[in-house]
Amino acid sequence: MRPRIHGMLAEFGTPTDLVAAVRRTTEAGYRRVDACTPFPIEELEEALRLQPTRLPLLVLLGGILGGAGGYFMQYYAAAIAYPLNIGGRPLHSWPAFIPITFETTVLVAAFTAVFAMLALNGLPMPYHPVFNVPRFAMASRDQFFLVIEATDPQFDEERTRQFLLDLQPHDVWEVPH
Amino acid sequence: MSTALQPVDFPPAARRSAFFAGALGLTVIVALGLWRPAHSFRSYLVAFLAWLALPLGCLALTMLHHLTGGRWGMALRHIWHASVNTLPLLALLFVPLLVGMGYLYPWAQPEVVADDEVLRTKQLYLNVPFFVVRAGFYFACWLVLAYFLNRWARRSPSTADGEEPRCFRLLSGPGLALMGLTVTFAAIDWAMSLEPHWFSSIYGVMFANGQLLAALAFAVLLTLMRGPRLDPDVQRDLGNLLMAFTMLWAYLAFAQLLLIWSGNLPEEIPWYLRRLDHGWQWVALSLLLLQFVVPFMLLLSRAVKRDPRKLATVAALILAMRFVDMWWTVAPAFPSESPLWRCLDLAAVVGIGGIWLGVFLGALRTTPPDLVVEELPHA
Amino acid sequence: MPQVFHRSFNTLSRVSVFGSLLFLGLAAWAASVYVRSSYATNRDIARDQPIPFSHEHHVTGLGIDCRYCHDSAEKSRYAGMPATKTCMNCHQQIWTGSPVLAPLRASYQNDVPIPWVRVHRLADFAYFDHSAHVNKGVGCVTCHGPVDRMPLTWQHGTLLMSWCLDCHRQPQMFLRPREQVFNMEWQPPPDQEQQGRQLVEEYGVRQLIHCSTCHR
Amino acid sequence: MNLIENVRLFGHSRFAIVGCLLLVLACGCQQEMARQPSYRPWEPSPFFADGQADRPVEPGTIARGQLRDNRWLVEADGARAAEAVAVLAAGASPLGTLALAAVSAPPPADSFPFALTEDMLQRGRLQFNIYCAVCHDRIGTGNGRIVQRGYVRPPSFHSERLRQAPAAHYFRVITRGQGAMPDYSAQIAPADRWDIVAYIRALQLSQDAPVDALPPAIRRQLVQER
Amino acid sequence: MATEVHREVHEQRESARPPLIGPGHNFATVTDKISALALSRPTSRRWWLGFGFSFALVMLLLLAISHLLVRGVGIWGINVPVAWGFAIVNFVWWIGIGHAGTLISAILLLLHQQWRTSINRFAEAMTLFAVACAGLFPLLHMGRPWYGYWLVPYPNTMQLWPQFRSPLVWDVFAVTTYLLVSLMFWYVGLVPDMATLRDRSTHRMGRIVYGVLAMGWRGSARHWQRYEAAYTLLAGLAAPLVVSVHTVVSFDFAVAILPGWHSTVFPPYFVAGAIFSGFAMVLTLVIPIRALYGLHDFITARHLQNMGKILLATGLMVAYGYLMEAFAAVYSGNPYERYVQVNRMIGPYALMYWALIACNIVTPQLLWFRAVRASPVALFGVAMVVNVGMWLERYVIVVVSLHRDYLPSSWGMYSGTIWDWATFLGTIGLFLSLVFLFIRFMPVISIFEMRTLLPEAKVKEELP
Repeated sequence: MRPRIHGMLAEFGTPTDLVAAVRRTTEAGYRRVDACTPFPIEELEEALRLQPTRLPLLVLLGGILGGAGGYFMQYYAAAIAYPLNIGGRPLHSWPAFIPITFETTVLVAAFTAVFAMLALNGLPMPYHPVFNVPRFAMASRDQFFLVIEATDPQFDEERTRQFLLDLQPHDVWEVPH
Repeated sequence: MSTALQPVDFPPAARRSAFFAGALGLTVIVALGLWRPAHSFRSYLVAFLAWLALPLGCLALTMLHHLTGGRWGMALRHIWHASVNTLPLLALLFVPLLVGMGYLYPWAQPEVVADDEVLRTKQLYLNVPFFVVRAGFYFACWLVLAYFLNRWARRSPSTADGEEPRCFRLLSGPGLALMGLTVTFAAIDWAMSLEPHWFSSIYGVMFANGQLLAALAFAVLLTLMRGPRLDPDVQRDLGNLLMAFTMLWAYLAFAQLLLIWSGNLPEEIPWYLRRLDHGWQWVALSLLLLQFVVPFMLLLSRAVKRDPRKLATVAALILAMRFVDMWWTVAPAFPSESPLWRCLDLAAVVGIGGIWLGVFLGALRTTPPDLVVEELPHA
Repeated sequence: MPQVFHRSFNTLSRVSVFGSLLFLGLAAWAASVYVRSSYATNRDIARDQPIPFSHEHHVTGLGIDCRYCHDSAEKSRYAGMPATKTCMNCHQQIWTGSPVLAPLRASYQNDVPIPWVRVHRLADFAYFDHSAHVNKGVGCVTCHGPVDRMPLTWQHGTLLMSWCLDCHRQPQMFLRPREQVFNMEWQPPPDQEQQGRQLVEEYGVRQLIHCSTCHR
Repeated sequence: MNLIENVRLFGHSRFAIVGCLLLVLACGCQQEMARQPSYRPWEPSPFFADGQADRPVEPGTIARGQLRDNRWLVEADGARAAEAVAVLAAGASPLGTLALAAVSAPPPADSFPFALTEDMLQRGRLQFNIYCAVCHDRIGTGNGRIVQRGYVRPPSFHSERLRQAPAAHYFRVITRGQGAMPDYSAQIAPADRWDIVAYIRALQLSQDAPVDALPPAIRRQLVQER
Repeated sequence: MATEVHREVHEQRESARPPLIGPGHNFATVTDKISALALSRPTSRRWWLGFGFSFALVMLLLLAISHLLVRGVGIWGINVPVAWGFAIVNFVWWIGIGHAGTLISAILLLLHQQWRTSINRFAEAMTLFAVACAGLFPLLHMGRPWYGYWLVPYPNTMQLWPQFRSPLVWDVFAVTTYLLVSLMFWYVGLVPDMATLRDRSTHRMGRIVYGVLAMGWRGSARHWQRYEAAYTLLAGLAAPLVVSVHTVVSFDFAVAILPGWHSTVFPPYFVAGAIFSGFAMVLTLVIPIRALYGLHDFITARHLQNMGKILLATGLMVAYGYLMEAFAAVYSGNPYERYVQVNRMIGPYALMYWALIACNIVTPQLLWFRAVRASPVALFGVAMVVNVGMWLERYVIVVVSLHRDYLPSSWGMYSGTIWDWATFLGTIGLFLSLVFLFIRFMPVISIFEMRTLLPEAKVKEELP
């Protein structure tokens, strides 16, 4: 059953406060927790117990794919599809193929990095429930937010609100869907 | 964390065995020289250039670090200083080459020059007196730079209040420019002119980069082997720097290969033909794989950069391949000899290397501890 | 209030991302189909001519050889369009009153050529020599298709560069003995590839895929 | 003009501007290299009065390769031969003079200007089947497809009159036409005409050969068949 | 504890340098000040003046291109033997300028040089615009730009593939890759700031446009984690890419065996030259913008000094390249190589050669002096001179090597026509117009990265 609301939002004034609050939230057993900040905070990864991202692996695979594809493309074109004698160079003139192989490696790897990042993040997502809280506009300025989603097994409107208030945030809101 | 305060140190036995090995190697070379002087000098030249890379690379890295700063250099600086201190030894070791010039350089053999029109036009630059004067000038520059850098470092180690004495930077800027020029022309004089018809304008850059790479790998290796535990960030930076310099090596090597291969000009391509035949092609392949592909792939991995032992292994591999690279670059210039003779090149490497390492370890011991301690990164 | 977009925009953005990819793919596919289509290449489109000349009638029906009309096919870069006089060889007595042939008679009387519509028009930057092909064993049918069964003439091949190259890259698959060049019924033997190789050897077929072979 | 129209015009002009910008892309549609200003054969031309790009040969000139330097190849007829000689004399090239000397003696009635070979007969058959057989049919009886469609029937080559006619007669008819037959000088090269004549001779022989004249092998075959 | 002592030593040393952000700033002020540049209304008169001037030059560019499309490349000064003229000179010049952006962003990010933060966004944008200008020239030089797609490998009706042994095809791949990767790098860096502008904008249209560009960024920690990974990876990819691009450009020349072009030092020397000209252009633009918009708090004297040092270092590398080229010619003993060098120095284009030496080698030596590096006006002057010098360098390389062939019968002179100049000035206008649009509508400085530089961005760990 879909909960009545998306979750609870708490606002903090400094990164230190937020990190401490997130720690206590995860220690209290909440799992569907997120933190929204105006800039990346390394400590949150450990506080939220995030897994290391798979992105580097994907990018490596993308690079290998791009490099192999680029080299094969040139080999195919120069040696298989249209073998032409150019200045007596061998059909498989590998030194001449390296520059483009490098470029395609970088290109595919870069595409992988960007699009995998967006896909894993679920972006673009222009509508999100947290935006329903007017104060959330400050998340892109100078305030630090903690979200506990209502789908969390431990979530209970009253108790979670109380829990958040105990963390001494600036304020706590319900986040409507 | 007392380990943090320990300098890189080796037991005296290491010095003794280094000197012993050096003496042994030099004896073999000298004995060979009495019988086949030409070959003896060739092996000696390869070994000399290979070992020269370490102090020169360290000198350049020291100045580079004075200019850029950064915590990565703090961990390595005393090794560089000790290495730079061995330059007088190398100046001494250069003297036999002056004796053997006639055996090594075709342009120093009057009967060859008389028969060769191209060499006659090059005599303006490639002649014995000018060669000696230039060599003297190079060593003078390097020794002066080394002298001042070490003296200032001893006298005024960087202090806790931040800025290093400004004299370091004032010297390092022009010093690096001077290094670039002298190393380039030394490379042209001592190695490139072995095949006096051939010319490649990237040669000096390749040589200088090879020296930087060798020196960096050497310093990283020693620090990781015997030094204090490094800050993980610094260690990662060092791994990345090693990777950057290997990539640069591959880049320069490839650029020269591609341009000469595409041009296919009769005065250029023989250089590669000599180095990609008679078994040298396998050396070239090993360079491609072990100097670039394998270290590059390993250094991509964060796990390798985090583990001191693994990173040290990669650094050792790179350092070893620097010697192979120098061998591949220089040795094929000489008329083909049987592979057995080529093995004797190793004796020269051990000979010069043993002596050099002995002197270097001695210099490392006398590197002032305050220099080491104050420059140490936090562990 | 930071909520700028309605919730449907999440779906909309996904649809537009994948939709635009799909659209680009489809557009590329459509373009590749278009350039090869008969609309773009004129292939298989019978051209209206001033006189509705039927090769089918003249060749299959009357057994007139190609060279009767196209008499320079073996000796010149151009196969040769028959002069009005050539038509009149027969039509001075046959179908003399036919209204269909009125332009022919007018042309003959006024000494003005018939403005035939060109069916095979190569680009001007492509050099083509008809006699070279005919004398090296390329059959009429190979390029022009079954002209003997065309009531009105149409272009059989695409005349795209790839169409030329299909044969130039492997002539052994298409060559036939010289004496069969004008034979509209000739079928390749089962061992065409081997025989073709012999013909390539015998006729000295070479230098087929250099740029300057056609673009000179 | 009222306001609404103004607004509509503004809207239209916006489209027009976009349209104009899109038109810039249309410069990609030109194929200048595929359609170059030089003429190819048979192209129309607005420049010349007759509307054709092909120009007729200028009177008094001879194109390369079209010098008629062998009278027998050119014209079997006496009157035209004189013309050919005049042309040759005008050319006065060493080769022309030589050819003139070679042809100055009149030929015998049924001689060919060159020795006949097997290849020439083969060539003659090929040309005959292309150009002549449509009316004369393949064995020369004069019952070709075109004749079946109503063309005036030509005489059979196997009539006595034509069998007796000199070779030059056939050459002349091919070149200039005779009766209902149009001339083929434009379609058949002179040398080919002689080849055709030779083949006609062979056809005549084939229909009227004494058995003794046959090669022994064929004669044996005939006997067997009978 | 030694650890703490050394960390403090390090931090003290850092603090002893001039600061990267002026005093008195916090998250809110940094955010508001930078975002106000893009959001403030009405647009200032100075902006309109600058943009109007640049846009007039864009119109000139359109005129020149239209004329070119109608008449063909004959309107340019190119002809045999100098078939490569302004188009290639300008291409290389622009591509070179386009190198600083990605270099500043990528390499300095990898080297943890935090001073990059306040100039990287701007430099990246500059890269994109410069590469766009550069890309125009080869396209136009082809004569029929609408067939540009033929350079892309795809199964076409000609059954032809690009000639992958040709450096000109490498160029296509290198420049396209560079443009795409730079674009992604720039845009990925912009996304969190787009969210800031979306939330700050008071105008409905602005909220929608920035909202679309922000793609719904909400600063989630999970997002930041992948974002940082992707950004670092992009930097790692872009750094060697920058080097490769100008290397490939140098191959355009060096793969040929023409004396004056065929030199193995070309790849590193071109890369150094590219960075040299790129930093010069960054300085040329940053110094006035800093003054006009009062960004002294974010682009501090230290930034300018560092860029001055890099300018000097790369200038010395370029000088090394010139030296090696000249030395190679003398040393090689090849009469043609020697002739080209002599012809450069005393031939008909000698004035250009010596002007380039004066601009690229002599003038940057002023940067040895701290007083010059510390003065924005002097730095601006040096940067402008270098911009000119780098253009002259390409001119000398392209024209002098071509204009005298092996046979004196194929000697000729070259000079740009009025249309060459119009196209060149037009691309400068295009570049400046894009820069003006960028500083009007986009955050010129990376806001979220500036926030991380503030002391309060550090999480203070309570000891367990």
